[in-house]
Amino acid sequence: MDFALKFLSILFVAALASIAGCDGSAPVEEPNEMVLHHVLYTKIAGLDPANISDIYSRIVASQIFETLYDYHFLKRPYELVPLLAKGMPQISEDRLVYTIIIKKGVYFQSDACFPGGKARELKAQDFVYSFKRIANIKTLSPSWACLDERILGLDEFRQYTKSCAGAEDVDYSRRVEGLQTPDDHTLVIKLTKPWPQFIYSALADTAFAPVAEEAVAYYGQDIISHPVGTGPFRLNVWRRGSYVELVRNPTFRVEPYPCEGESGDAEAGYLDDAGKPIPFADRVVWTVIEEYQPAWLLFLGGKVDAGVIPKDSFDEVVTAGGELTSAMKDRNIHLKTFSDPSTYWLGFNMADDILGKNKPLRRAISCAIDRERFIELFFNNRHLVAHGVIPPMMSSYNPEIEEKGHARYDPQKAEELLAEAVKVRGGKLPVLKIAMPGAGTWFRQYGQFLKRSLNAVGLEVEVQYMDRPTFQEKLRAGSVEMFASGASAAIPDAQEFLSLFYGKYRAGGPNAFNYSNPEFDRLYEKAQVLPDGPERRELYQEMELIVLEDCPAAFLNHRVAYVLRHDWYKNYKPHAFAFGLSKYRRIDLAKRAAYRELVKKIE
Amino acid sequence: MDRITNKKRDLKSMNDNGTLLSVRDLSTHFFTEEGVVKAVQDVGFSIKRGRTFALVGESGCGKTVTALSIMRLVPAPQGRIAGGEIVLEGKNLLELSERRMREVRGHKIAMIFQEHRSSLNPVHTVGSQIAEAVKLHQKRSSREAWTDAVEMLRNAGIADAAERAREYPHQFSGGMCQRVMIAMAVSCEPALLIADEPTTALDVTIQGRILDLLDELQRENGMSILLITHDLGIVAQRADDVAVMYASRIVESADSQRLFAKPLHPYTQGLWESLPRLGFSGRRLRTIPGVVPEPLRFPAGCKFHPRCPKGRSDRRCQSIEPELREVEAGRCVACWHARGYESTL
Amino acid sequence: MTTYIIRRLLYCVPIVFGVLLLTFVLFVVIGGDISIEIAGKGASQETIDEIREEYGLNEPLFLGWDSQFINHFKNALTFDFGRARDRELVIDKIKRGVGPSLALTVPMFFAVVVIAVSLSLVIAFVHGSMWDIFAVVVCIAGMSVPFLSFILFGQYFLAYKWGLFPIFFSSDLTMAQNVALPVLIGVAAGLGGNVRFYRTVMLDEMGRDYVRTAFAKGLSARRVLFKHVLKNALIPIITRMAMAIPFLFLGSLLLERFFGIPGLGYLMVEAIGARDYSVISAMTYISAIFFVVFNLITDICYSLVDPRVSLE
Amino acid sequence: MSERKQIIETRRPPKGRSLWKDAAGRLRRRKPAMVCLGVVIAYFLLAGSIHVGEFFDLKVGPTLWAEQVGRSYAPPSSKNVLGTDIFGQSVLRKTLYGAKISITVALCASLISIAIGVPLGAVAGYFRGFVDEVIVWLYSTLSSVPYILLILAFAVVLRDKTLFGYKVTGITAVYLAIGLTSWVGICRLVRGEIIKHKDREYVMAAVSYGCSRRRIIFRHLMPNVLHIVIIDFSLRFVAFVHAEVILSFLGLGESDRPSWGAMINDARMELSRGVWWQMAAATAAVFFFSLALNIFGDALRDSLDPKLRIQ
Repeated sequence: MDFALKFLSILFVAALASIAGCDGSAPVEEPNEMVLHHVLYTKIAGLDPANISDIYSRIVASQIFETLYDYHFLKRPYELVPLLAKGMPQISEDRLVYTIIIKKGVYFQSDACFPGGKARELKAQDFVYSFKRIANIKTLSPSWACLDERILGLDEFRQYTKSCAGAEDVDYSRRVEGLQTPDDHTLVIKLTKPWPQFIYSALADTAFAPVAEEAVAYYGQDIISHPVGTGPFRLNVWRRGSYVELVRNPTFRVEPYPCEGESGDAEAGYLDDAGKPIPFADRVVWTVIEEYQPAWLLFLGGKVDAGVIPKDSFDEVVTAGGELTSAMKDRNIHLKTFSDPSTYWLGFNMADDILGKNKPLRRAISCAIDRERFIELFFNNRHLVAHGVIPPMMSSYNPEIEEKGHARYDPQKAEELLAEAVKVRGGKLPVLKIAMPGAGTWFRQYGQFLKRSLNAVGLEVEVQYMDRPTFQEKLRAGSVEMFASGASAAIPDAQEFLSLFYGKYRAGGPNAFNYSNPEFDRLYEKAQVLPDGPERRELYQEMELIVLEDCPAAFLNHRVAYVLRHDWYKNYKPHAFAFGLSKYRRIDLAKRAAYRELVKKIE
Repeated sequence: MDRITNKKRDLKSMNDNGTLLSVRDLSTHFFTEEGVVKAVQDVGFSIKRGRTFALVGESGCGKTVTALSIMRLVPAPQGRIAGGEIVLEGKNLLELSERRMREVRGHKIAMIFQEHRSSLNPVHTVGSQIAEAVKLHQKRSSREAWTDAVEMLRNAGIADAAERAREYPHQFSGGMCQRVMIAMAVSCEPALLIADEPTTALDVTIQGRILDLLDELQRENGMSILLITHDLGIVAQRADDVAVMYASRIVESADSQRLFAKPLHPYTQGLWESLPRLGFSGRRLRTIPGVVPEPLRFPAGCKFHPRCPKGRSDRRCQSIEPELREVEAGRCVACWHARGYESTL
Repeated sequence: MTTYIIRRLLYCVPIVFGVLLLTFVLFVVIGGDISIEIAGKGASQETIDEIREEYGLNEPLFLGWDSQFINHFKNALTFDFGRARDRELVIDKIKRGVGPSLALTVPMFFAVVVIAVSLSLVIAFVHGSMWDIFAVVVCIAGMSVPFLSFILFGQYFLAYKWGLFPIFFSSDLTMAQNVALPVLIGVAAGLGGNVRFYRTVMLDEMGRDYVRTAFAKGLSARRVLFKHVLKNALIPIITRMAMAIPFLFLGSLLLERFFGIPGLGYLMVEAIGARDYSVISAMTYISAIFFVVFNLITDICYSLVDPRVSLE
Repeated sequence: MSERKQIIETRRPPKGRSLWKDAAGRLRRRKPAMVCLGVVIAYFLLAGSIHVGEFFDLKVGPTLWAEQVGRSYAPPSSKNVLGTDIFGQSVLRKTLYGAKISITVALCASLISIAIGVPLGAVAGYFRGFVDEVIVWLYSTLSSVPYILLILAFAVVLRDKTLFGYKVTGITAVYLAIGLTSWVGICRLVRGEIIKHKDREYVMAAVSYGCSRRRIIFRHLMPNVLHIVIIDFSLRFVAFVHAEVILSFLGLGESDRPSWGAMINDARMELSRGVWWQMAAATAAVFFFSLALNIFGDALRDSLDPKLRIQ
């Protein structure tokens, strides 16, 4: 008995200790400390720029790392301005050689990886190193695809790294023709062919931000959790899966808040802080909350500065007219809506025997889907119907695309087309399969919606739900018939969307449709090297029309984001492409304290 | 045992000074899914101070349930005492509160169970199990109770009692366990000791020793013993009075000498004839034909009639159950064919 | 004693071997190759090949010293599970998850045991009465409600509607606040089955001969229950507890998922969603090791509780 | 042996009356158990009739679950007794249809686990020696991995795999996973029981008149351990129904047709907008089914093997 009791009590004490031991409460917030509170809806994978592939890791990493160029915070349309560079790049006549002067007096954050822990100045060589690191096959960087066959000599470097035993064994001093540093503050990049998106896709992308070679050598594989950048904030705490905290980088240079913006910005208060040194915040905190409902409650409680509206609470927040409800207005909550550069679709595998050879069938499917109903059921009516590939916020958007009638819901026409499709097929249509990249509630309902829509016009389909890895694998192998998918642009250029239909990217590449049209490919190759302008825009629209005609996908919707913020959260202007914006944010501490007081009283 | 009586006569003997315990019309039923099992029906007997009363019968005839009824330990919720009286020293035990009854158990009446090994708690030392009762009833301190317990074990014939008191039941042999049980039972000097088949599972040599021990303790303490057994040899040797049970009723009772000399009930006669006796060598042992009826399928009339040489052909035996009647002084029987049975009415 | 433990440990070797074989067959032979997913959308074939090399997927399955089969065993025995899909060391992930998982499961476990054992004692007291029947019916009813419904209703009413508890794990709160509701739900859901089990144990013990002896001694029902029945019942209770302990480390898949507790259960759910075989395989292996060890500890506990058992 | 046990002993069937008849008689006397049996049979009939209905493509009730009967998220009313879901489908029909999925999964899983567990247990118990050691090793290995982890691991790995030319999808993966992992319990029980029985006289007798070993195992020993299998089956069935719910929640189960697990999973989003009926309907369906199974299983155990629980 006594032994048993003893055994139990030991267990019990261990239990108590384990609870006390992992008491993960956050550090106490001092009254005058300016802390930004954000929510991450998915946990972040890692903070190594070269290995960033998800958006949330990018959000956090962008506060720590800086790129040569960045989007202007306020100006619209989106415009790039120098960040680590001193002025815009000098581009040679043939648009192949970029000469970039790098700012002086930029320092890496102090870190144990530097001799004596003291920060080192940023040099042009760091950029070369970072490019080479992405090219190094042992780094397994997902960003390589972007540089593939773009920079002179870099592909040879990549070939060389294949022969190395490990990432450590790669000799980075190996000369690459296209990446040169005449001096410590000049970077010369030579392209293999003109690449108008270069400055957006590489020079302004966090994945290409300079990383200190010392840090990589020091931390090895653990570099994912030890970011050493030049940015305004540095990593303080990262509890994987639950909490990230950045603190102000004490060695950050003096950077002023922008002094000009688009019209109306001054009235909206976006220029109140013009010229003041940034960042304002002392700390930036992200709490990982993977469910919308609790995040929403945190926002209402004043624990988070800005938030998105959960689907099922939408009616409480926004009226039918798209305005905030009075309950929200009483709380001094502001609503911002902005169009996201994204398009979602039901894709067809053109390499498939049935779908690929049957245009009426594809068109019938497109006609059978009631996009407005879809948006009503799943997005509270707030997304936009996709009439084409290119989202409306892009400069190359074709305002007349709606008239092409791609997105018109017409069950009768669908049935007619189906009858035609049966003729083309030369027999009864088999049961078609739709692949869904998940099996959660959302995907199940989405799949059911598609199934119901197609059943309604007399087309038998089977929805196959699979986990994302399987989905990827099947897409790659081209073994799906239809698939639900979508894309979001990282740069304000529709080229990314169009590249998804480029014939050379078939069979395992980004072109999951396995779509191929010589005319399209010709135009694509032509547009690829053109700088932005009316000529390219026209080409884009022409290509879009070809795609709509061939119908390798039924385009469904473009996302529109509804973001709420509290009154105290200043300088909050949504941006579709830039991520490193925490440095501009400011908190009106008095207002926040007052709100929190108020909430306490209400509850 | 002087009287086994039916209802009317029993009222007279209420104040008999020599009687320690009298049981009247005791019925104990078990309510099972299949129906009501009448394990004990209208059983009555009384036990005199300082004497040994034996309850004899085949397995399943209701002996143990009778004993448990006296202790009021019939397993609830199925088992219930359906009626009757159990009077100990003038108090009806069935009317006592549970709390008062606890004072009777172990203190006034103690019981030794048939399964001596499993009846001891395997996770407590034997000493502590004995001391527990002493502490409770004699209001002793723990230490005194322990000393008493050791003393009791020694009296019960266990060598090295002081050491062995610290051991667990599984370290004892069967006979030893029974000694422990006896020590536990007599530790509070009960007025009545119920011994339920105290020797059944033991070797013959040990059987005798255990029974001698009981005799010895009876002489010392002057307690009465209710001996429950199916072993007629033991009854003949040790019991003063005997009652024979068959299918939940008492069919015959008398003091042991008279009963053994001339059994009246055919069942008793059958039992007697199946018993090997000295001096009668060469005679073939007889057995009773048939089996004990199932409690749920008791035959109508006399329950023994299917096995009875007389009853098998007698209409009355098949239809009307004979009650227990005193056919001569201190001698009761329940059989239509017993001499003098019908004249008692 | 020592020889017994050594013998038992040797006995564990084939089991550990079996578990490793099982994880190998499941995750390497049948599960196959997830390099394409690691490489990400639209990755080139050469990147995929490189990943296959890094994760050792291009080695032969069985033949040779460097085969995946040998490596699987080598790595498991040295507790080197490599890196998960997100490049974090699997072992780090597991270490990180153990704390929150235990913070959830240990209070839950003890609350269930304490409440269930006490309740079953009370029921043993009133055994056979209407109360007993009522309790059994409630227990069976409790067992019949799906665990998911317990969680959903609990989270919806207690946390969302009435605001008594935090809805979701938050770093701002203490661990005790965070796990309060999940523990409550876990206890409510687990009580039915446990009370029923312990009631059977108690009643089994109550039906034994020594209990009758104890009653015959004149002991009160309370004393019989606590002194005699409970100590004997402790043997099956301890068995059940010891069997449950290795699972405590795993946390609770559903509770952790719903309340965002960053424990091993959550890790498991994530790994399933991402087909992260290295994590699932490591968890399977580690939990099996725990199980085997606790089996041994259970046997030793027996000898402490039950004087009849000796370890020779 | 105490008197009480004697009483129970005497209730045991006399020779000539079979164990099964006796158990059935005992069961029939238990009113609640019979009610529960009725409920269980009703569920099975429902599931069976849906199978039949789908096979013959009959358009009745649950097979028409996909039909739109009202607006999105209509609360329960006289027209739609249990309200509608996001697509305006009848929740009642979906709930009824869910019985098919649950019972199919539980039944297939049970059959698989019995098909593996019983022969292995019998062989191990009868032959002992090396065969026994291998089988014991096999199930010790499986049982040393936490059950839920094992099921999940199997379900994840088997999903979307082609095994022996057969493609494992949706619920097939679920019942394969459950079946392949849960034979351990029944195997252990059967083995123990066979070991107990194999030295009994009737087996000796069979051996003495030259029965083959197969005949001894299957004709002589199996009938005597069959009740154990039945009891185990009835109690395990409940666990399988609950396992299906959890696997569906984790996205490893049936996703294209309504199942109780999927319905409960959907409900977590809907609850916050006040849509409780889908959740309540699915919960109630699982609740009544497993309540009936539990009570009936208990009664079955008591009547088939009263020794298992003496009170």
